[in-house]
Amino acid sequence: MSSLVTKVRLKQIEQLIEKGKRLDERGLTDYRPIKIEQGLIERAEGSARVLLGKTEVLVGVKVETGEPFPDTPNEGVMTVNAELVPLASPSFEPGPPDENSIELARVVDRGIRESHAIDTEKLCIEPGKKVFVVFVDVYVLNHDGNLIDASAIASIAALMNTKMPNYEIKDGEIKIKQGYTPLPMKSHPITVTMAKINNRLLVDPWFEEEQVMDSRISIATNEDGNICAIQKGGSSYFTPQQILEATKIALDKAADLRKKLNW
Amino acid sequence: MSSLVTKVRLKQIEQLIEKGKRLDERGLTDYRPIKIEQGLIERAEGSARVLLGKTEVLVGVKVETGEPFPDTPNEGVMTVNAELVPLASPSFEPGPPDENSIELARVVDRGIRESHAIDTEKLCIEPGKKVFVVFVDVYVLNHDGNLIDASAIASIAALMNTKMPNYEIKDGEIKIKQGYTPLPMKSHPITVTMAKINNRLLVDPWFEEEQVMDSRISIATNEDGNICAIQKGGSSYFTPQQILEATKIALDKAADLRKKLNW
Amino acid sequence: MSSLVTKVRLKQIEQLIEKGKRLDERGLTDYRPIKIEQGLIERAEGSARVLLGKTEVLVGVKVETGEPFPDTPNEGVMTVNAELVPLASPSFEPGPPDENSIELARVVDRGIRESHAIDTEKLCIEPGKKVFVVFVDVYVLNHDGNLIDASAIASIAALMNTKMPNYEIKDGEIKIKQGYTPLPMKSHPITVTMAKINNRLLVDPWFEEEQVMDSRISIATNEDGNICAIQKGGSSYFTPQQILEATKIALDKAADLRKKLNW
Amino acid sequence: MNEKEKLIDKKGVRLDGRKADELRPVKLQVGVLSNADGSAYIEHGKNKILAAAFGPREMHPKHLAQPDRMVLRCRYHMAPFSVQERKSPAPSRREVELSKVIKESLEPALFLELYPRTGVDVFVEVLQADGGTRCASITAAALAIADAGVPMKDLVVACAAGKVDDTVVVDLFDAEDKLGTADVPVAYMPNLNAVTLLQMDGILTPDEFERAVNMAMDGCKKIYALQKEALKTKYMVVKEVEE
Amino acid sequence: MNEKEKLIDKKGVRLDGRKADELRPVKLQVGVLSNADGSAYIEHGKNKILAAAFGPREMHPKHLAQPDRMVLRCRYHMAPFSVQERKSPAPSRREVELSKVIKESLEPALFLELYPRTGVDVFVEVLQADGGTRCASITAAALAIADAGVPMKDLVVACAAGKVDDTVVVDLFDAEDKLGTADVPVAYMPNLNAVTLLQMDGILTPDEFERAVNMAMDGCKKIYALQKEALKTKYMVVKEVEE
Amino acid sequence: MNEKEKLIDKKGVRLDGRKADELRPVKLQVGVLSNADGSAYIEHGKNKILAAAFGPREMHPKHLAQPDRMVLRCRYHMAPFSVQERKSPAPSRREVELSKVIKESLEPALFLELYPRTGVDVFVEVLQADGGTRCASITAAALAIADAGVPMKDLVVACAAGKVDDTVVVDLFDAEDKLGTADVPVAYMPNLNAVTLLQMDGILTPDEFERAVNMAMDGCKKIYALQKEALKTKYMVVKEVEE
Repeated sequence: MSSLVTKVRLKQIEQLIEKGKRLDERGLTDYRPIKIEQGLIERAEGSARVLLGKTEVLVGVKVETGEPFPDTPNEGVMTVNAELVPLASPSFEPGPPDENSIELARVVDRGIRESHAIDTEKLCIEPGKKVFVVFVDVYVLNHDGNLIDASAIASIAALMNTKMPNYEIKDGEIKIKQGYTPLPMKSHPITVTMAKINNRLLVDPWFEEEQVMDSRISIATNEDGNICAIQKGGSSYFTPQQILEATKIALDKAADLRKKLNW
Repeated sequence: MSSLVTKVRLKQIEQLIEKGKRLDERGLTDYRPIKIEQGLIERAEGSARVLLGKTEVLVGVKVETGEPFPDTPNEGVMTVNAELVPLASPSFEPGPPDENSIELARVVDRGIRESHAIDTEKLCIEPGKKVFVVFVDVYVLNHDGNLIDASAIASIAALMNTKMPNYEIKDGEIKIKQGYTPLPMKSHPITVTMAKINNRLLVDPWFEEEQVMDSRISIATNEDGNICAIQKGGSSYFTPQQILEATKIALDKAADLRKKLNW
Repeated sequence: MSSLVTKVRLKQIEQLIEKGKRLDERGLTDYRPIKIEQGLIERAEGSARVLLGKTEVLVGVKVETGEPFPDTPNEGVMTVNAELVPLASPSFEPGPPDENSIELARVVDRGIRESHAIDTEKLCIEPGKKVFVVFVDVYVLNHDGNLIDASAIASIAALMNTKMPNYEIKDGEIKIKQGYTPLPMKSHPITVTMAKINNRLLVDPWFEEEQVMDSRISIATNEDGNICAIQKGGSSYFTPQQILEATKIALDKAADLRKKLNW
Repeated sequence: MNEKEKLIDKKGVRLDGRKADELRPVKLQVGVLSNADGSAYIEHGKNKILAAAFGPREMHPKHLAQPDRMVLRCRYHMAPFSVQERKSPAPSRREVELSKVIKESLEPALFLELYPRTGVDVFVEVLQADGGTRCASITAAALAIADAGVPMKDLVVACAAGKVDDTVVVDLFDAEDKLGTADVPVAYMPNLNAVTLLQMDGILTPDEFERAVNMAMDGCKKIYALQKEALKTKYMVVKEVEE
Repeated sequence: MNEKEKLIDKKGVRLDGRKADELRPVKLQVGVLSNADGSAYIEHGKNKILAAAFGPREMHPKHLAQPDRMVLRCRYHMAPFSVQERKSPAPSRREVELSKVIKESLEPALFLELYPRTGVDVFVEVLQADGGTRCASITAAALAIADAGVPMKDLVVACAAGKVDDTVVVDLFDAEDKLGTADVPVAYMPNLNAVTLLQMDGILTPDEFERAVNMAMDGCKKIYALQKEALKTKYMVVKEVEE
Repeated sequence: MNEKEKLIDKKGVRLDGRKADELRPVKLQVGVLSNADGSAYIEHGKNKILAAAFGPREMHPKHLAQPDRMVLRCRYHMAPFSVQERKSPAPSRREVELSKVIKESLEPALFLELYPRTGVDVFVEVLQADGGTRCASITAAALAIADAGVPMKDLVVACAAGKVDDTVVVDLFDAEDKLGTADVPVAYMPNLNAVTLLQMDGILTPDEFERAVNMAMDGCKKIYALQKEALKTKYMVVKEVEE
C-alpha cells in the first residue's frame, strides 16, 4: 500500500476507532468469523484449514520417525515451518523463508511448545535412539491479516486431528501395526493478537489495519488461564498498562474461542 | 539475439524451409556431422566427447559405492547432472543449475532410465546396503544448438565406455580386486530432437534455428523400435498429426544413427 | 575510497616512501604496535584477541570430536574459517563468505598446517574412527589493514591458549575425565605481509596503504628460519629480486616478533 | 513393474474400480482466493491443487520485462504434507522442470505479443498429490488465468494416459503411476486441436503410444467441459465457499 | 524443569549467588570500534557482545530506500565460538527472528520520518553467550546508535525476568534460562515509559507475569543509568582501550 | 611425506620417469571454442583444461563496471569427473581462492585503464586434474585472452617447482604434489621479468626456496615458447580440430 493511501486509510480507521468502531463493522475486541475444517488432507497424518474472515491457512502434520535431541532423549520432536506461498498475496514472493515467515513459524512453535500442547514423552519409541518427529507445516493460502492467530488455531486443530501409527518393537526393530492412535495432547493453547492503532487495542486486525497499525502483540494462553507465550511486533511500543490490558483481553477472547470451538 | 535479428532470420529460415532447405544446407531431416571420442578422461570410469556440428558435449562417468534407494534395495543408483558451463556460450552464466540445465539433465536421465539402458540389478553389491552409484555428468563445452541429442548420445557413449572395479566380499567387507568389468548395459536409446518452424519439423536444430523455433520435441527410442521417453518444449504447440509424424522421424533417424554408430 | 581520493593519497604515500617514511610515521619495515590478549572467551576451548594498530581480530577455538579424513586416519582435523563481520568495516557486508574471507581463511590455514603447528597425531582418539576436531574461527572486528598478519598471530595465540578435555576409553566408549591438557603444538609460525607501492616493500600495510598498493606478499616462516607458506595478492607483480628481498624481510621481522612475543 | 501385484483384474477393472477409459472424478472451482487476480481449485481424484494468477502487471524485477511480449512465469510447488514422506519446501529439481513444462503448456494459449513489457505469474500449490499432478495443475492454472481476465485463445486442459499391466488406460492414479509401464501426460487446447504439453516415461510401441495420446486427448475433452462449466458457475461457487 | 537440580536454595540464593531481584554485573563501553559510525561493547554477566551502527547513510541497495522515512536494518549474529557447541556462522532461524525483534525494539526510539531515503544499519555480534543475549544486544545496540549521533527519543535498554523453581527472578543466566519455567525479555525506554520488546516463553499466571514485567523494567532502569554513564565517559573509556 | 615410498630413485629419476628439471609434456591449442571470443586448451601432463575469454564487453550486472578501468573476472572450476572422487559441481572454497589468485596473476598483463567500464570474463574448466592445475589454467587463460584480441603487455605463463624427497624439482605431478614436501606455483611474464602469482605450501629453507623459484621460472620460459608457437599456428590447429 502506498504511503498516501495508508495515510488516508489511517485517518478513516482512527476516526472510527474513536467511536469504538472498525471499517468492517466489528467491535474493537471482536474476531472475524472463524471456520475450521479438519482432515482435508487425507495423505497427511493430520490437517486443518482455518478461515478467519478471508484469511485462509492450511496446516498439514506429518509424523515420521527420527532421532531425539541429545538433551531430551525421552521426548519426541516437534518442528514448525511456515510458508507464505505466493498465491496468498501479491506481497509474497517465491524463495526461501524470509523474516516474516520465520517469525510466524517460531511464534506458532512457541505457543505449542511452551504450553506443552503435545505430550512429547509419549512420542518416544526407544529412549535416545528413536522417537516420533511431528512436522507441523503452516501453509498460508490467503493473507487478509492476522496470520498468527489463524496459523496457531489451524496448527492446534491439525494436531488434534493427527493420528500416529501403532507399532511394536520386536527384536529391537520397530514394526508398524494396523490402526492408529490419536496424537497425545496435554493442552490446547489459543493465541490472541491485538494491534495498537491510535493508542487503542484492536483484536484480530485484518489486512488494512495491519498496514496502519503501530505495533502488535500476540499472547498465547492455555485452558488454566495462564500465559504461555508472547510476541510483540511492529515499529512502535506498548505502555506497561497496555500490556496488562492486552493480557486481560487475550484471556477473555481465548475463553470465548474455547467455548465456541469446544476446546 | 535481439528480436529484430530474430525476425529477419526467421523470415530467411522460413523461406528456405518452404523449399525443404536450411541455412546450413542440410535437408530438413538431416543431422549435422557427428563425431564421438570415448575414453578422453582417463581419471573417470567412463567418458565420451560428442561433436554434433559445432555443439560439443563432454560426459564423464564416475562409479562409486553408496546406498540403494529404500524402494529398490537390489538396484544400483544412477544420477544425471548437467552443467551449462559459461565457456560454452555467452548466454550461460556461472551459478547453480537453472531450469534449462535441470531440464536437460532430467531429459537425458529419463532416456537412460526408462529404456533400462543400465542393468541396475547388476550394480547391487549387498541388497539394501551397498550398491554401485553411477554419476553421469554432462558438461556442455560449446552450445551451437540441440544440446539434448548431443548430451544423450554422449551419455550413452560414456556409459558404454565405463568400467567398474572388480570386487569380492570377504567377512562382510567389500574388497576391491584387480581388473575391471564393463558397466552392464541392456539398451542403447537414441534421442532425436525436432524443431517446429513454420509448421514444419526440422531434425537436429542448430543454434539459430532454436532461436526462431516455435516448439521442440525430443523422442528417445530403443533398438526394439519402441518409444521410451518424450519431452515437448518451447512456447508453441504440436498438432496430434505432427506428433505422430515426429515419432516416425525419430524412429527413422535413430535407426540411421544406430547403423552409423554401430550401436 | 573513490579513485580521486586514491590518486591524491597515492601521491602523498609515494612521496613519503621516497624518503623511507609513511603517513603514520613508521619506518618501511616497522610493524604497528601489537597487543595480544588470550583467554577472553571462556566458553571457547581457546581464544585470543590481537590489536595490530587499530586492526582488531578475535580468534576462538572450539575442540570437538569427530571423524578423521580417510587418508589420515591417525590424525586430528583442523579447519579455519574467517568471518569479515560487517561491524568491522563499511565495506564488509553480511552474507556467506566472499573471496576475500575465503582467501584469508585459507592463507591462515596454510600457515598453521604447512608448518605443522599442531601435532595432529596427538589429536587421534581411535584411529580411523574418532579424533579431535579443532575449529579455528577468525573474527575480524575492526579492519584497518593487514588482516592476514593479525589473523595469523591471533590464531597461533589462540591455539597456544587452547585446552583439550582429558578422556579415557572404557569398553570402546570415550569418557571425558576431569581436567584439561594444552593443545599439543610443534611450531609457532609467523606470517609477515608486505605491500608493494611504487616498487618499494612496506611491512604491515594499514588500510590506506592497502587501498593504493600494487600488490601484496605474505610469507609465513617457522622458528627454524624456514619458509612454510606464501601468498601473493593484488593486481600487480613482483620481480624475482623483490621476492627474495621479501623473504629476507619476512625472516627478520618474524625473528623480531618471536623475541617480542616470547614465542 | 511389480510382477506379483496385478493392477487390472480379469474383468478389466483397475485397482480403484475404474475401467481403462474412465477418468477419476474431477471437481473444479474458480475464483477461490481473494488476493489473486484469478484463481482455481481442482480435485482430480485425490489430487488437491490450488492455482493463482497475478497480472498482467509490471514485471518485477524490471529487467526481466520484454519489449515485444508479455512474460509468463510459473511456479509449480508441492506442500510438504502433500506426499507420503514429508517433502522439503525448497524446490526440487523435479519441481523446477515441471514449472518449466507447465509454463510452456500455457504459453500457446496466450496472446503474448499483445501485452509487451508486462508479466503474468502463475503459482500452483499441490496440497495433496495422487498421481498426475502436472496435468491437474495445468487444468487449474488455465482456469486461474482465465479468471484473471487475461485473454486466451482457448483453455488448456491436461490429462495423462499410460500403460498398466498390458493395457493402455487413461488418467493414472498414484499406484498406477509408480507400478505401471508408461505414463504420457498431455495438455491440449481442444478448440485449436493443439497439444501444448507432451511427455513420456516408460516403454510403448508406436501403436500403443498413438492410442495413449488419443485416450489422453479424449480425457482432456471431458475435463474441458467441466472447465467451461466451472467458469460459468464461478459466482455461485464463490458464494458457497464464503457462506 | 529438571526436578532434581534446585536452581534456588532455601535462603533464596540463586546458583550464581544472586538474589531474586539482583542483576548480573554489567559493563558498558561506547565508541570501541574505529570504523563504525557508532559502537558499543557490553559485558552482561558472561555475555560479551559488540554492537556497531552505520548511518544515517544512503541505502544499499537503493531500491530498499523509503521515500517517507529512514530504514533501520539490524543483524544479530553469534560467533561460532560463543556457545558450548560450535555454531555454524550461517544465520539460523533463531538469529533471523531475533534480528527482527531487536530491530523493532529500537525503531520506537528513532525519528524515522526525519531522515527519509536514508538507512541505519546495526550489527550485533555475540562473542560469548550466557543467557539473555537479546536483551544485552539491545542495550548495546542503542548505545551504538547514540554514539553514531543518530537523534533518539530515549535510549532503549533491555532486561529479562522469569520464573525459576517457583520464584520470579530478574535477569536469568544460561542455566536458569535452560532449566527455568519462564523467561520474559523486555526492552524499555524509561523516560517514555514505553515497552519496545516483549516476548515470553514458558508458563506464568497473569499475576506472575505482571510481577515479571515489573521486575524486568526495574532491571532496565538500573542498566539505563549505566548506559547514560557509559555515554558520558566515552572518551575516557576510549583512551583506556587504546593505551 | 610418506617414508616408505620413495618418489625419486637413486639415479634421480622421478616416479613418472622425469629428471628433477624436466617438465611434463605440454600441448597447447588456441581458438578451440566457437562461441567464446577467445579460447585455449592445454594438456599439461595428464591435466586437461579448457579456458575461454569473453570481452572486452559491457559488464553484467552493470553496477560492477568501474569508471576508470576494465574489470577482469575469472572463474576456475573443476568438472565433477576431473578428480578421483566425484566433486560436487558447486564451487568449493579452494576453487573460490584459486579463481582469485588466477585473476590476480592475469591482471598485470592487461592494460586495465585503457578499457574503462568494460569487463573481460575468463572461464577455466578443469576436465582432468593431475597436479598443478592452477598453473596450467593460467597458461591456458592467458592464451584465451590473447585469442580474444585483448591487448596484453606480455603473455602470462605458469609452472610450479617444489621439493620431493630431498630434491628440488620442477612441475610436480599429482603424486608428488600429495606426497612431496613443498610446492611453489609461479606465474611469470618472461619479457617483463615479472612474477604475477606466487604461492607456497610446505617447508623450504630460504636457499631451497630461491632454487625452486628459479626452477619454476625456467619452466615458465620453456612453456612460454610453446604458448607463442600455439598462437602462431592457431588457424592450422583449428582446421585439424574441425576436419
